Amino acid sequence: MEWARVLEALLFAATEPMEPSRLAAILREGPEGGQGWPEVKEQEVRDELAQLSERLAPRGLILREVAGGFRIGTAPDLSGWVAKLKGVARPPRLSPPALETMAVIAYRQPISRAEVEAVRGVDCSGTLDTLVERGVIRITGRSEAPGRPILYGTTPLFLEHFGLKDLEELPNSEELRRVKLPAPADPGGPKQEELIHEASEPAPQS
Amino acid sequence: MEWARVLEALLFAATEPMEPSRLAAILREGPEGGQGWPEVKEQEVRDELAQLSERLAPRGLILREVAGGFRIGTAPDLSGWVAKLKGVARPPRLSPPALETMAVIAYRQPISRAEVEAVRGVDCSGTLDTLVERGVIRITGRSEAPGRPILYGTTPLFLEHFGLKDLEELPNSEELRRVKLPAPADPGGPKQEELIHEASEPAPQS
Amino acid sequence: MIPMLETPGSEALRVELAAFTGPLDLLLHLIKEQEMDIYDIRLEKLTEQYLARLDKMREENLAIAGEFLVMAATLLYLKSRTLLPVQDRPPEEVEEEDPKWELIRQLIEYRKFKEAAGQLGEREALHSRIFGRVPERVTTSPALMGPGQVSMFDLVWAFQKVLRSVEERAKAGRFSDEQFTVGQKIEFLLDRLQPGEEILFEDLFRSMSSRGEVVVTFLAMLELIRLRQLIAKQEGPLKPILIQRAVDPVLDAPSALGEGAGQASVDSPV
Repeated sequence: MEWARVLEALLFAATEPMEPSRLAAILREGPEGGQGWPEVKEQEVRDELAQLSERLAPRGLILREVAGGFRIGTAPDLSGWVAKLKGVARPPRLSPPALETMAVIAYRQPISRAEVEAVRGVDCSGTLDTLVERGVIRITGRSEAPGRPILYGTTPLFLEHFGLKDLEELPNSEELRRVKLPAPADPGGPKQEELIHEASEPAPQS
Repeated sequence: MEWARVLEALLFAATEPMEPSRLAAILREGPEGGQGWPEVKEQEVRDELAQLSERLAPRGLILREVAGGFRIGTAPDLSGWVAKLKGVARPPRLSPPALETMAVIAYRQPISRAEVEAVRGVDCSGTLDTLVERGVIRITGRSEAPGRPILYGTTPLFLEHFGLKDLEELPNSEELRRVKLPAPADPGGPKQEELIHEASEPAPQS
Repeated sequence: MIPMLETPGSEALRVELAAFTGPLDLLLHLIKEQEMDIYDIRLEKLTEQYLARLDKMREENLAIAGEFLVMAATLLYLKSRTLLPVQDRPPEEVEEEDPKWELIRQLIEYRKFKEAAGQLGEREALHSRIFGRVPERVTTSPALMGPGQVSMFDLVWAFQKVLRSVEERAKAGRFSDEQFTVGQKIEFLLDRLQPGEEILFEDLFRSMSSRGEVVVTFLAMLELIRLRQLIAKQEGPLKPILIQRAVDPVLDAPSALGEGAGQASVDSPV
């Protein structure tokens, strides 16, 4: 493809994952003040990306499909080398409690704090704050439930951080999305009542 | 070279131009918690970089030698494409006064504010602040002149932005460095002679 | 990340307690440790083990999260209930299913998400080893933006403009006029302006007859500015420039130049 080198330059310079449809659109439109290839199709871009992926492999680079787009990165086996570069830092990993909260939100979004707490059995305000701060979850709205609690969902950065193409790629997603969750509003045991009380107050926004 | 893919990954992820000597040092040291190639020599790295440069050419990428190091970038003829990407917006241009001040500093560094002002005939404190903030000039020391004024010089970012290997690569540098400029305090003092002396090497014209 | 505990020695216990993400996590661990079937938990044994762990926590002076105590209460309630003969149970509960099923359901659901969290953690571990290219904009501090879209042509042009204006000024009048010296004009300026006083830049030159005198006076002014005796001020672009005599002139005033001044003279220009 005569536009293959444009494709690689675009992927190299992009600061976020690039969707094939957007890459095709840019190739069709052409550069600033120049001519493009008006006939480029998304499927051709996908084919070229597959070839690029193979060409990158022996070169210490990989093409990842994350968060709905494609992004060039360094090969995982070279991480020990790359980490030695100045100014290159691995994003810190999430703690086990934060990962649990993350998992509940990822599978059950949009979800309120009280609902997450009903699953985990512990106060989650701290881990929710951490996750919002890290940019992997965000407030997506308010529930219609009493007290109109704030609802959380995942962000595109969540997909990128965990190397996921989309939410469908979450392991066992079908099953975990179906599981009946302990409802925080169900007046069952003593613990549940505590949560109801909490959930009836407007949730603090971090 | 078995370490060629490490080299490309390092150049890809680096946040600044990489000197061949540093690349060789990293290759010898090895990755975090791993083994390197203790016998790698700087010249071998340079040879490999030359080969990498050739391999990159048909791919829309180039290996640039800037600010004393090497850096992968997109090919100049593709800048119109890259400019269409979100997030690669350039900072606003420098104002003409700031540009003048930068030019004087580039050719006549190290230079004090009073000396720049004597040349430009206007107060330069504002433009100097702007340039320091933009990271293209920095304080490099103090003059021995009365009052020990602070001296300014260009930064590696200056070289990088203009794609210069070093200051010798500035156009007409020999001629422009030799031109006699008005000195602020003592016209015809030792400063002029120093400047002429500095420009003793021929400079390539771009 | 969750250590599997073989012997509940105090050292190991300390590690373990920090590692449990909540009471459900601790319960799952105990069920596994006691090799119980989650669908057939022995409440008496489980409660005993659970309370023993809490006691250990207290001995170790570890802060016990409230949720652990709430769970202890729940377990005690469920255990006490199993000890009651069916006819002694509150009538509304006789018809209902055993409330321990609620706990079991919660444990089973929690376990699913805990496993999912583990898988996410593995993905995270893998993908944290892949580095993207860090955009230059982010790596240099936000203030360090470079000169913007300025070309080498702009730079050379700017310098030539400076040289032209120098030539013009040189043509208009000689740079050093025999009649005036910079030293004389320094005295003139210090005489003209008292500490704290200010004057319009143009007004300083109003009385001067020759271009040479203007240039020498200007150089004197620059020298005094350099020595921090005078301050040039401008409120904005195109606003008039004011020259002010410093109130308390400090001859060597690095602090006025900001924090960068302190580390000067180490780096030589490239």
